Amino acid sequence: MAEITYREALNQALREEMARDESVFLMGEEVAEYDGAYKVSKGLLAEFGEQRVVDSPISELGFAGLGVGAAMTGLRPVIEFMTFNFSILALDQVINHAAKMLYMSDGQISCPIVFRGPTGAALQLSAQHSQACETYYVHAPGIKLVTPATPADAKGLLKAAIRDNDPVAFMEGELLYNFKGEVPEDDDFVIPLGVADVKREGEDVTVLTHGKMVHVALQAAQKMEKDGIHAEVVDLRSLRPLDVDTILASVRKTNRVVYLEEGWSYVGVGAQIVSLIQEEAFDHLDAPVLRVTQADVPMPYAKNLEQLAKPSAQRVVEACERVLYRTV
Amino acid sequence: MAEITYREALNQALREEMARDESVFLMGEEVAEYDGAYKVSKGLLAEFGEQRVVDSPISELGFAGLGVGAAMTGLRPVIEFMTFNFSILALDQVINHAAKMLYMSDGQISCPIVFRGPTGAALQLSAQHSQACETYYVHAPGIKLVTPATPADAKGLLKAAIRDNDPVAFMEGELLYNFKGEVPEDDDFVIPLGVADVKREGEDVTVLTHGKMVHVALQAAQKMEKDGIHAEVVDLRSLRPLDVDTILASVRKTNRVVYLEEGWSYVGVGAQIVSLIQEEAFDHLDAPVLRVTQADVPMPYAKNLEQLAKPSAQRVVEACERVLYRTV
Amino acid sequence: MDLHGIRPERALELMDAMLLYRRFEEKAEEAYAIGKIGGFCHLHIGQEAAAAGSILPLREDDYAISAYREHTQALAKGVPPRAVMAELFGRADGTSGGKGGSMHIFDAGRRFMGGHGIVGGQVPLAAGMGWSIRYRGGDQVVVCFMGDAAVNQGAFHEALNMSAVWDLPVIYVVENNAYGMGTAFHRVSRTGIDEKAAAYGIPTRVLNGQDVLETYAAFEEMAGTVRDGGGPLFVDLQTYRFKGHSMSDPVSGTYRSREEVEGKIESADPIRVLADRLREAGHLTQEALEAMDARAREAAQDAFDAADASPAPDPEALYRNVYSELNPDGRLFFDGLDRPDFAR
Amino acid sequence: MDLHGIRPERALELMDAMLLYRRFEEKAEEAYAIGKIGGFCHLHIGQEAAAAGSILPLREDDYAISAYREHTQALAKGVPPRAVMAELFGRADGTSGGKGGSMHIFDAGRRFMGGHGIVGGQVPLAAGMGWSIRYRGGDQVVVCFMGDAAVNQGAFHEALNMSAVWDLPVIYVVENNAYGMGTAFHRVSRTGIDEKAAAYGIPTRVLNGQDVLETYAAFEEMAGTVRDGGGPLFVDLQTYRFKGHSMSDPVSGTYRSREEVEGKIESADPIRVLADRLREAGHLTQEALEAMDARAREAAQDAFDAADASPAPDPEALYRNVYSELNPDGRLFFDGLDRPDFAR
Ligand SMILES: Cc1ncc(C[n+]2csc(CCOP(=O)(O)OP(=O)(O)O)c2C)c(N)n1
Ligand SMILES: Cc1ncc(C[n+]2csc(CCOP(=O)(O)OP(=O)(O)O)c2C)c(N)n1
Ligand SMILES: [Mg+2]
Ligand SMILES: [Mg+2]
Repeated sequence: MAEITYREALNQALREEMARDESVFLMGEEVAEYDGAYKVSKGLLAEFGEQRVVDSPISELGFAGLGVGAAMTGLRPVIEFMTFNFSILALDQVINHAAKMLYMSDGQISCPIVFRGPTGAALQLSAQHSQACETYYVHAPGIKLVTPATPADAKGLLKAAIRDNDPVAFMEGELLYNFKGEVPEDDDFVIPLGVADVKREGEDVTVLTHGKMVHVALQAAQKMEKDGIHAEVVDLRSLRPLDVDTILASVRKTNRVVYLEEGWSYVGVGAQIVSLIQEEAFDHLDAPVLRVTQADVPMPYAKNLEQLAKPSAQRVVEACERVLYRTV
Repeated sequence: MAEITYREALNQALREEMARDESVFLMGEEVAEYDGAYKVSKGLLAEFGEQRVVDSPISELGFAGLGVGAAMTGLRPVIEFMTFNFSILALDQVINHAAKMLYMSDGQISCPIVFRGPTGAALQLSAQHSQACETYYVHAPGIKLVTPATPADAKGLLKAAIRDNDPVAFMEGELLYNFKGEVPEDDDFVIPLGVADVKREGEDVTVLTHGKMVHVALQAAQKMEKDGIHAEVVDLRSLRPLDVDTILASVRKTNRVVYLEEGWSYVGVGAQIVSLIQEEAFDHLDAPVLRVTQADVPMPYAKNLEQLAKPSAQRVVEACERVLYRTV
Repeated sequence: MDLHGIRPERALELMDAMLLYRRFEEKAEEAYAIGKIGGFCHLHIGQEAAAAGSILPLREDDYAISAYREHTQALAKGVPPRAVMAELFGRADGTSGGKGGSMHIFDAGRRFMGGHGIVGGQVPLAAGMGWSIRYRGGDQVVVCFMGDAAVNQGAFHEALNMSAVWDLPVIYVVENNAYGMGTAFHRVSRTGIDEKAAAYGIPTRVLNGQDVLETYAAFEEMAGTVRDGGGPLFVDLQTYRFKGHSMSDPVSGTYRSREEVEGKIESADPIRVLADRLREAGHLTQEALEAMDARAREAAQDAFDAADASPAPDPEALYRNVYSELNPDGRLFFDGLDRPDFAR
Repeated sequence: MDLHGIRPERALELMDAMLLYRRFEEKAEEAYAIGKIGGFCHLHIGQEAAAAGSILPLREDDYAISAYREHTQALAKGVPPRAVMAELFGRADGTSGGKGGSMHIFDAGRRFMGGHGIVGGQVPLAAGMGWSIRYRGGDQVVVCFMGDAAVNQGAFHEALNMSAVWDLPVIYVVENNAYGMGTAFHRVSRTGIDEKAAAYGIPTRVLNGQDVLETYAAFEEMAGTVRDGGGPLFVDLQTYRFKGHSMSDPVSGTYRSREEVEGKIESADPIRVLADRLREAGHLTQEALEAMDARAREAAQDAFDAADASPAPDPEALYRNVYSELNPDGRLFFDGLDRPDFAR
């Protein structure tokens, strides 16, 4: 095990998979000469050359579609969106083309493509640059969605995503890139899609979450520990496929659940998970499942407003207290 | 009251609002010379001229954005998408521009624009032409979403949408255009956004739904009537703003709920409504809220497969029986 | 008598092909009228030379990709008429087992890559196929078809720019039939199709798409240039649609007059154009032509019969091929419906 | 000594303007370094002539709209430096009360229409503003700014095509600084910016954007043409960015050498270019220039001080202006959070 950053973990995964499989290439804005807007692809141009590490024009719809066409003909493109905010422009190629190709051709043409980049808010990037895009990518069947929270998950899941034969949206976080953690050095360290990870065990209440909010959930769990509340933190890691068994096991154990996510509430991922839990574990719920999400507003620029808009450990604690009927 | 089709009701609403307000214009593919792909704009070119009824090139992103720019400068565009399937191409202008403009400018610039057209499946149009798009339009705050099911609702809600000062997505249905119903002749017949309509009263179970599925729900209710089950059918009519009071009132009355929608389940509108109900009426639920949705697959072309994929009255009945614990 | 340097035997094969396309589409029209085909159905009648002249010069390992008006292009790429017709019928023996329908004909083995319903959506896909060829150092060519209205889609411009920047081996072909549904092209553009690739420095050719010999000769030459690393090309292939936009649209109306359509059918039917040329050149007799046509009608009827005899897809197919594998660890489907075991 | 026919007094006003922009941006740079400004901050240093020369010829009721590198363009349209700086600081007195920030400066009253962060996204918006003008029979002009990289966005092409078809009164200006972030334009296009409007038949002009007099004279003339119903125009306004792409990016690196940047600053600083011209023409002394610059520095400092003194936005502002009115009948917000009464 070595301690490396989330950025380095992604970089290792890309390097290893590109070395392992000639058909893997990376394309996106600034990924080559600039080493990536967030330096995730650092050194890859030098190692693999401009045929396999490719700076694209600012044409999200076009290069996403080019990637789909390349995947349809046997390559394994990794398409980097500088951030997923811009990928809304490419959504037609993702949903109407990549996700439906296998089905429309009844199995003749698969699309082994990864769309990756940061999703959600960083710091004071305002309304058009702070959007959590999970909902747009997970509603339609035919695509998978992965949201790693730690360096180890980032590496293991990206390698799995690249080896997967279906389109995979792989959502990172600007605020995670410098986050450090232990990562196995093994070249074949792969984490299968669809396996959640209990990041912290507890019996009083379950905090379900994904992506960078995992760390907020862990902070909240620590705070609660002081008041003798033992919170379990379940990181879904992949939203489709979804590890329903692990979710339900935790619900049956704690009987009280809070869903924490970075994005908006209306048809957010949390809404789906709540719907699933109440359908499949109705009798195990001692309280309604509460959700902690972004305030239902476009992200404001001002620091104080942005803080109010973002989910916080404090709000998670309050939600947990409510489902525990501890609030005064 | 006159009995007219849903198509005629929309046509009347457009005609009346264009006559009432010079700043209203209609733009989209085939809306002028061709009278609209589905003839919704029949006769409007002749009546209002090519300045106000405008055939656009096939440039969804471009003409949606042009509409937003026109709305930013005081006009009230009605942008027709031939179907919402194609509007995925325009989503960036809807979500990142129209929906955020008022907030980013802190109230200086509003966007009174309507995006309208059919959503969801018709008959055997296959994967790329059968998508229900509610989720993509309702996740982000800053936009409203309306889904009329009857001619009266179509007219009253379209007039309200055109008069609204915010962006409104107005989703119709190809299979609804020929549907007939009574519509008030009153020139100022406006149905406020955010008011649900109990389309049928009942006390045993509540079927919540929106858009063309209202008619499937009513069929299901009739079937159940024969078995002595009195189902209440609540048509949400507008998904944002949402008439939470009417939803909760019905839940408190029947204690058993099924959400029926045309589209996919994962982060479908139903997921959000379920999440809201269990949060705000937890103690009033005698059973989990079940959902009846499209099968979780891209829409297949073959008639038999398409039928299997679409929600049916029979599946609604089965879901109701399950929440009533009547299943054997 | 010049046949654009094309051997008479080859010219006769082009006639065979166009007759098949014509009779096949007429059968589809018939089948649609009696409800055997549903949904949207866009016929290629009048544009047969555009399909035969552009695809028959290609190699088997070259790719073709198109929009939703693609039945005859699939036939041209070698997809059996029975399989195409069965797909239109939504039957198990169709190219996509009935899941795709008229707008989504695929035959990966014959490198017919669809069959796409979003106007302009196939253009970036074609660029990606060209990318794969270049990536592997292959010498195949991609021919990408689109309608005239597709040039107003941003996807078209983004894809052409990248194709030029990276020298992708793709021939972009606009089947310029002058209308997008009911909209005449000149109403939605100030310039001609032939100017639409100028901003990318892609060489452009204007061809009479009703003259299959001119089209064939040009594509044979262009495919060679692209194969030799010449980079992308752009073609304004001028043609005309003899039928309505789709089976549910009128042949003529406010947007084009009956006279205009009849005049075109009179003067520019690609089959008549070729027949006259071959007759003058003494390569074709009326009897021979009728014999060829009879064979085409038989093939179309055979496709109809085979499609009609093909079963509806197995209900279990509903959940097949949404994903390549069913995930062992997590749940993929969330509709709460009972599913065949394989899809649990 | 020719000043492109511009009166010396006007030329001096242009100098005043450019000095203000330069000093304002330097202040912003300073403020960012000490954490008073957060997020992304894209400076216009080196491109001042592009702002002054294109916007100062406009009328008050003309519109300007831009991307995220728009601080100085807002100043040029008359937005007070204090309000722009306060917005960069995210304060209550900012143009958007602190909600927009550096990338989203709006001043509806002065017809500065933003401030947009999605590359190319503002181009269709500008077409829509031109549409409004034409719809009402007005004689205003819209000037739409974008960077060179924006021409590779589909939105650009769709919008220019519609502008040509409908004769919209818009001047599309590409501030061609040769790079999109770290990507040289020639690496993502085979042709020059000046060829990007060819497919739409929109007249195109190439201008030296470092020469404010040439730019001003050209825009004065172009605004007149467009005002008189001449339809849209396209401008390749050649300029250069002296700083990094944003405050978080390096000034030079693999994508451009320090020598290149220093050479440009030497040879093509728009302020020096104008100063030399005015000195040669005898309209400006060193003392006068220094006095003008002192005033510019004061104005920038004043903007900084005012912004710094401005309070953070009221927390209640969080839910304001998400929607124009709070719906009386239904719920608009679904985050389950407590909200100030006005937003319940
Ligand atoms: C993005 C998108 N917008 C609208 C449509 C609806 N539509 C289908 S075909 C068509 C006209 C296309 O005309 P053209 O490209 O000239 O092809 P042709 O039908 O003439 O072969 C339209 C508007 C669509 N399928 N996709
Ligand atoms: C659609 C989209 N893709 C990517 C980005 C990220 N991005 C911001 S600015 C920029 C470069 C733009 O360069 P250019 O258009 O030349 O403008 P300049 O910065 O040179 O003024 C990129 C890639 C974005 N904001 N929007
Ligand atoms: Mg056409
Ligand atoms: Mg630039």
